[in-house]
Amino acid sequence: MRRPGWKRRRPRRPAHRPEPENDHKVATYILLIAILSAGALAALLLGRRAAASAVGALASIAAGACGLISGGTALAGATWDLRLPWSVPMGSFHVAADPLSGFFLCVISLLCGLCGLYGWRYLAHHAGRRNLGASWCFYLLLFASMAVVVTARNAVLFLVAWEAMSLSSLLLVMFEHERPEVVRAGWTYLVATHLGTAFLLVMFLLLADGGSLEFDTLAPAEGAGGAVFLLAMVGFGTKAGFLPLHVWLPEAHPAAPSHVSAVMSGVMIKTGIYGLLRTLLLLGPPPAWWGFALLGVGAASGVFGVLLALAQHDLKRLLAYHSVENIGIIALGMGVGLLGVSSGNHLMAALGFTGALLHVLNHAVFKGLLFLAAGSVLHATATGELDRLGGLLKRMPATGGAFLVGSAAISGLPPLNGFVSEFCMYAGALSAIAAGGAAAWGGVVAAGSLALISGLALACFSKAFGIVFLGEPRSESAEAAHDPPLSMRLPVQLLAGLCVALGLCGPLAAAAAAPAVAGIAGGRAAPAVVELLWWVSGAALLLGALVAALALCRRRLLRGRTVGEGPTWDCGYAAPGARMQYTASSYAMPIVKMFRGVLGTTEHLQRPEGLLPRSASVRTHTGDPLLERAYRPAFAAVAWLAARLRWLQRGRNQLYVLYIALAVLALLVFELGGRP
Amino acid sequence: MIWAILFVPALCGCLCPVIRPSWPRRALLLAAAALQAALVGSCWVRRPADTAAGWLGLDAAGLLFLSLTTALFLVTAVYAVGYFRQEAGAKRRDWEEGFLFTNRPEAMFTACLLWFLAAMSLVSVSRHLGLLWAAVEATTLASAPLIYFHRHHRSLEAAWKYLLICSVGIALAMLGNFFLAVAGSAASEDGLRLTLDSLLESAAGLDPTWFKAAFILCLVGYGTKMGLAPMHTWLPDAHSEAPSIVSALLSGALLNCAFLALLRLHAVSCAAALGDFSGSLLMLLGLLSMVLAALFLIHQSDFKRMLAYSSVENMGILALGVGSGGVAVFGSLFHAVNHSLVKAMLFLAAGNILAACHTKSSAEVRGLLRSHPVTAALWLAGLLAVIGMPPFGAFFSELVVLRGIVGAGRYALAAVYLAALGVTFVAMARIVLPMVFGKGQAGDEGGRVPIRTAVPEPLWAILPPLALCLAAVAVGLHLPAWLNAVLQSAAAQAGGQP
Amino acid sequence: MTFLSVLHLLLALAGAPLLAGIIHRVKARTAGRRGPPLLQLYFDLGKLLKKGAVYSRTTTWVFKAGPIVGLAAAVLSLSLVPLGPVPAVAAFPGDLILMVYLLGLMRFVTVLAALDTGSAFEGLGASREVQFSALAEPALLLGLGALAATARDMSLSGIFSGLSLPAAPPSAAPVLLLVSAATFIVLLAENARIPIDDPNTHLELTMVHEAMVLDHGGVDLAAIEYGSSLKLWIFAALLSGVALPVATGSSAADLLLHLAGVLAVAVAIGLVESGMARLRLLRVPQLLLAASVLSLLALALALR
Amino acid sequence: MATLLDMLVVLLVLANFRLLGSSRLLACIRTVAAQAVLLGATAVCANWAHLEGELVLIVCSSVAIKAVLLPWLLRRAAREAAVTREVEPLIGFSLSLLAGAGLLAVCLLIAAPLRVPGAPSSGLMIPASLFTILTGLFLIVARKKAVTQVLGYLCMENGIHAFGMAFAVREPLLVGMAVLLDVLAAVLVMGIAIYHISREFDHIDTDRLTALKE
Repeated sequence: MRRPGWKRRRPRRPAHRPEPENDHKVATYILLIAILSAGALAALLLGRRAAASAVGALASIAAGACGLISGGTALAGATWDLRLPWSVPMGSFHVAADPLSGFFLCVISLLCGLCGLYGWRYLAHHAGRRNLGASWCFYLLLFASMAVVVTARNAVLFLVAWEAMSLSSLLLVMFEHERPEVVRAGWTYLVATHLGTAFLLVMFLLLADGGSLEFDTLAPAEGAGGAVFLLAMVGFGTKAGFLPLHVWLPEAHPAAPSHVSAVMSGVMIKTGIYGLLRTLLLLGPPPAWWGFALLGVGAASGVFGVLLALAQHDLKRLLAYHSVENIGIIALGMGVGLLGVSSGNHLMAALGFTGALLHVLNHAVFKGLLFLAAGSVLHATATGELDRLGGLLKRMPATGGAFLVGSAAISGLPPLNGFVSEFCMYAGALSAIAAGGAAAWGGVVAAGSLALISGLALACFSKAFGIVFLGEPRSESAEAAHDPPLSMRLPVQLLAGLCVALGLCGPLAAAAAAPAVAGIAGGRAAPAVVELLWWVSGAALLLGALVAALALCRRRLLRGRTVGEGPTWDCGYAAPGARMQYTASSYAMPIVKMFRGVLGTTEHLQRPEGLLPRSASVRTHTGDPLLERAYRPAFAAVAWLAARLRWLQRGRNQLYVLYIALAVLALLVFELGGRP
Repeated sequence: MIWAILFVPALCGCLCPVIRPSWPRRALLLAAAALQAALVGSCWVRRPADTAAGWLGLDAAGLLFLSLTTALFLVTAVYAVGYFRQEAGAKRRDWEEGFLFTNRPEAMFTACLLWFLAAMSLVSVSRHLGLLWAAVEATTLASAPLIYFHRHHRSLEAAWKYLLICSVGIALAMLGNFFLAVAGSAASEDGLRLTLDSLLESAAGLDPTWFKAAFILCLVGYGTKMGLAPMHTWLPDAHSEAPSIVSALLSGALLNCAFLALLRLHAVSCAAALGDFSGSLLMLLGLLSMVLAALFLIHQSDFKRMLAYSSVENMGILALGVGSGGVAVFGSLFHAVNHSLVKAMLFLAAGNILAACHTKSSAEVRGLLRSHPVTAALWLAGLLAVIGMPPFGAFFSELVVLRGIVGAGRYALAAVYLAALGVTFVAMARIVLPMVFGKGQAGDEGGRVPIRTAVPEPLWAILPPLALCLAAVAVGLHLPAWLNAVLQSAAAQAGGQP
Repeated sequence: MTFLSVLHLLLALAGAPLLAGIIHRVKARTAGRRGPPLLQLYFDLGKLLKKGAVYSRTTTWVFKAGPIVGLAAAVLSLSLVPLGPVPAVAAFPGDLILMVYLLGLMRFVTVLAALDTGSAFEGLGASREVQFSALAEPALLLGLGALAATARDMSLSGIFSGLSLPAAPPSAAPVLLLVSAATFIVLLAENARIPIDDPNTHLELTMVHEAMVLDHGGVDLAAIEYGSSLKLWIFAALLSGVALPVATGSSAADLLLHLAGVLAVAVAIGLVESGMARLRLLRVPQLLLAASVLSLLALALALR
Repeated sequence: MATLLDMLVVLLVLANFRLLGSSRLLACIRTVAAQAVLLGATAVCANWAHLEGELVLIVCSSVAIKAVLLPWLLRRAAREAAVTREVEPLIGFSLSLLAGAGLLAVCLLIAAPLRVPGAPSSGLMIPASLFTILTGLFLIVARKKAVTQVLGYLCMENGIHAFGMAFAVREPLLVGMAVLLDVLAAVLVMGIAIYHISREFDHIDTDRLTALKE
């Protein structure tokens, strides 16, 4: 059967398509890069002064605007192509934007701009004590390198930008480097990302197949497609945080300053998704097993990520694990899409990839929002420990309201944006099930795991929001919390607004993303998708109307009646106090207990004893099972081996000369021995 | 021109011992280095013709390594002047064991430095294998006293091991030369001359058996000097005990000289259609070096020894690249450039750290970023450069080598190569990151407070490594055409295709 | 969308509280008591709507918003539910997902409202609620998926009309059986019925759903009660559609038939409640997992 | 002439065995000197047919250096360092002799395929020189004292030159001279090193030189 959407295998020589009209379209992109590099330099020179913060923030906002324009035009179909001379081995500075690049460029610019604004005041109290300039320089470099990554059209350029991205984000994570756990996190991150890149090197070399490393000419050798796909899964999956490779993510994201966590979690890990999509474009028609592989990885990451998130007690760590979950969801969408492509089911393909791309955008929005809000909480209370917070909604209404929106959105509830993308994936899965055949099982996996994930995510975020923002404060610092200044409130509220807007205007977003999807899934089923989403947004609007109407009724009914205030009804208990509230740990306990086998949660329980028990406590801890059960032992094994070998270097000269003698004898005998 | 390149450092070296006051001597050192640099620079403009009946000449590879050597020497000379000022004075206390020791007389040290330079220059300009051999041995003899600059038992031990092991190895190389002569005696009735030109033209007539034996002997011999496993054993001791400038020169320049010798022989064997044989041997030793070095890096507690093992690993990359042929040869030559720049810079930075923290154990150095920002930044940059992160050149060279390997379809080899690189990188990051970051306070994880002198980081200690760092970045960001041309032609000589 | 679907919606909105009355009546009868009047819940709602309100000082606007949003979500998802072959008011491919997620929204706001009071009991109830529903959701969605696979359709209305007997494929029978079992379990769990939860126990520690609404009163409580009875109707309608896959020629007859089915479901619930005791909390997840397994089995049969 | 050559070669081999077997330091030094002389003789015999000025010059200088100068230097170093007159082996003498036999076998094995095109000399020449080299290596590996290690190094050099001269590698004077100078310088530097070692450690067996290790 003819597969949708795939151009035939590219020719080895760059195709002689007429150069797209560049002039003004490239201009914004060049402006973006120029602003960023100039800003980085300026910030670096300003050093510890507070002005560095202002420069960095302004630069990132301006660049964000440029990026939105440039990406938007490319998404709208005004592609451009730019080649500059660059003399490095095998490399050329060749950037171009097609709708896919444009889409990611938009997402990146949006979030980086807003987080830049947030960071301005967020870092202010470090002025004079830390080198703000360096931090902002790396922030802008991160922005720039991401922009290059999604537009690069030469493998070497791509890899350089890729590594620059990792490096700048690493140095950003290291901002508060006196804390030992930060250094550990940085180390883990560096190791993971660097080892991941090794796979990418091999992947690109296999794709190049001895030829040039320009994307136009990349195409796998016969039969190498599967290998390339697997390498891409590992290489890009490390950055994206696919399941067995996610271990760096929950370490690094909490360690960074919050606006950086937002960028890393919101968009940087998405570059892994971009890389995967780009590779799929280069690879040509996919066999079914790629789809199933992605589905498997996605389901595992999603379920495992949300479970681990549920077991966390630290707000930012919880959010970090949710990034793993959402990456899993995106992978599910891509898997559905790939199955659709391979089984020739256009609707399924379109739904899957639209869902994946929209979720990339949506996750960027609400995860950015959540991390920034968490940053405000940290800023106000100096702790991210759930069980020391509480009652913040009264004290920081703006942040709390935004966080609520974000929580509902990330749990995929209507009428917010999270539901739109998940709905697309569900619908794709459902269409596969309705269509039957082998792909249907993919649909089953997707639907089942999505259902489980969303249920658990709901549990997790009712916990996060409920414990942090509702009830009574559990510590003095929470008691004294207050909303941050405007420049920190604004981005959060803008993002919250975006969550609602994207939820109501799902079809418009889908229509906008359609060109990007068309490259992979073919544009044929796009109208159907948009039409489907109109139903969703219609329902969302209706829901809003209903709520408004009911609220009105309630107001009407209560008018003129006594509305009193009192303590919470605690079933007759005389003196309810803040310490009697349910805590995060107790809230999550039933589910965590249920999955203890996979989570490896440890519990330190001190039972109350005697007639008048003094103190009793229960403390649970859930580390990362893979890190603790798989990676640490592996590293330890290598270290053990190395330790066994150290006697070779005993310090005895005689021994060393013996090595030389043996080497020469062995080689001589091996090469010449016996042969007459 | 070539004679000048040889004689300027040699004569200045002979002058040094007779100059009593120290300032003129230091000035002489700088002047000699600068003059040498100028001479070599002029060679880039106009390549001098071969002289002495084709015994001396400057081909692409020679020019490349000669320039590297000279550049490093110039930079280290600047560093050395400051270093001498710091090291001057009668008795010094050893930081590790606390006994008192004296340094060797500075005059002798300076002289040896210059002779060392002369010997290395001779290595890179000699186009006659016998002469090459003599020059390489000369480098050993000139550098042994350098290692024994601090007069105490550890440095003496290091010098002794260096001397003995390298001499033994080099002796084998001598035998190799004789075998080569015998192999050629069939080619031309009056025995053949060991000049490269005659070897290359009469390569076809070489007796394969004798040639193979000769190559093996030379490989082991020069490999000892180059630090290929399992003959690398002298390297960590020498590098850890020598003064940092000497370590920088040893690692950045000397190893290249030995590599150059192997390159010449590989070229001959390629001409004799034995390229596969020699290539496979080079790959074998290269891979062995990479793996061993990676494993020895894991438990490394001494940051100078760490750098030494990383040199072993990089030499492995060079051998691997040359062995696997194709584009990889270009890659490994380019990698030689990057490695020299970066490693020299790292050793100079290590010298600063040593001077600041008075310890070589990495566990006792913490939070450099707060006490010595520039050095810390250099140290970190050096780490990133040596593990092959862009924008440093090492990324590209390692990529090209990998491409050569993958292009030849040696996937298992590629896997081991990447695995070794990975382990190296993990181990080094594990050592370096805690040194740079973290609190500098005593107490927290045993960090020793870096000693703040009045001027924490004197200019002479900062500028040389900084210059090298910038050079490494520049090569990575933009490979100049002239350098590219030389690399390409040198690679072509050693049997690589572009 | 036909006149009958609107009629169904109106009937549901009007008659949902009746189901609770039926259940109570059945339980009383099996226990040999007379029991409360069938319309008891209507009386309660009326009384509650007349009352004023008392709010805890701890609570915020989230507490007040909860019941309203929940009710709105319930109404909206009710409008997506067909009654057997009688199509829903709104039907489009994938509407079942929207329906399930609207119920999820309802749960979310209820839980948040519970946590807003800062009461230990409500927190306890909320934590159990989210645990059970997290397990119930896959069971329900997979069950509906099995139906979709059998009917080869993506919208609830299409599915149910496709499954009704004359049109239904012969292979559908076992699938329907399994799915109706699963749906029934989910129904019991989602609507806080015995054996999962005991709506009218007097010991807060054993409650799940009721514990979450301890602090609500007046209009808000009315909204909650009404919302949950709508929820019950939704599941009952689904169940009657699955368990009673019959389409008589005339759609009016269908409507009546399945209305009867809905009431029958209520009776069945009453019988189950009077026949069983509450399960231990630790056993509940196993029951729900069993439901998921049933759904998966149904899927396997449907996709074979 | 050929028989004479063979005789010399055999003597060379025997000298190696003496080095392996003897326990007296001075005796070893003397043996190495004797080897150098034998070496010169071999070279002359091997190229008797076409004896050239420069060859003779190299031979003479090498004999002068290796048979007279270096032994004297070593004796002096030994005296300076107050070396005990024993060799202090790591591997016992009888065992060393056995090992020597084994090494000889290996040499014959390696030398089998190495045919010299139109070599004037005896077939024993290659294995003998290789054996001398290996003996030198063995001495370095199996003896404790720094002096004995230098001896081993010298022995190696002897072997190498034996090979070089026997096959009259027609290399101009310069190389030969350079080589000799290198050897001379090497031994000089080593002598100095030994002197320092003896001062540092008040003895020169190298098993105290093991501070630097992993």
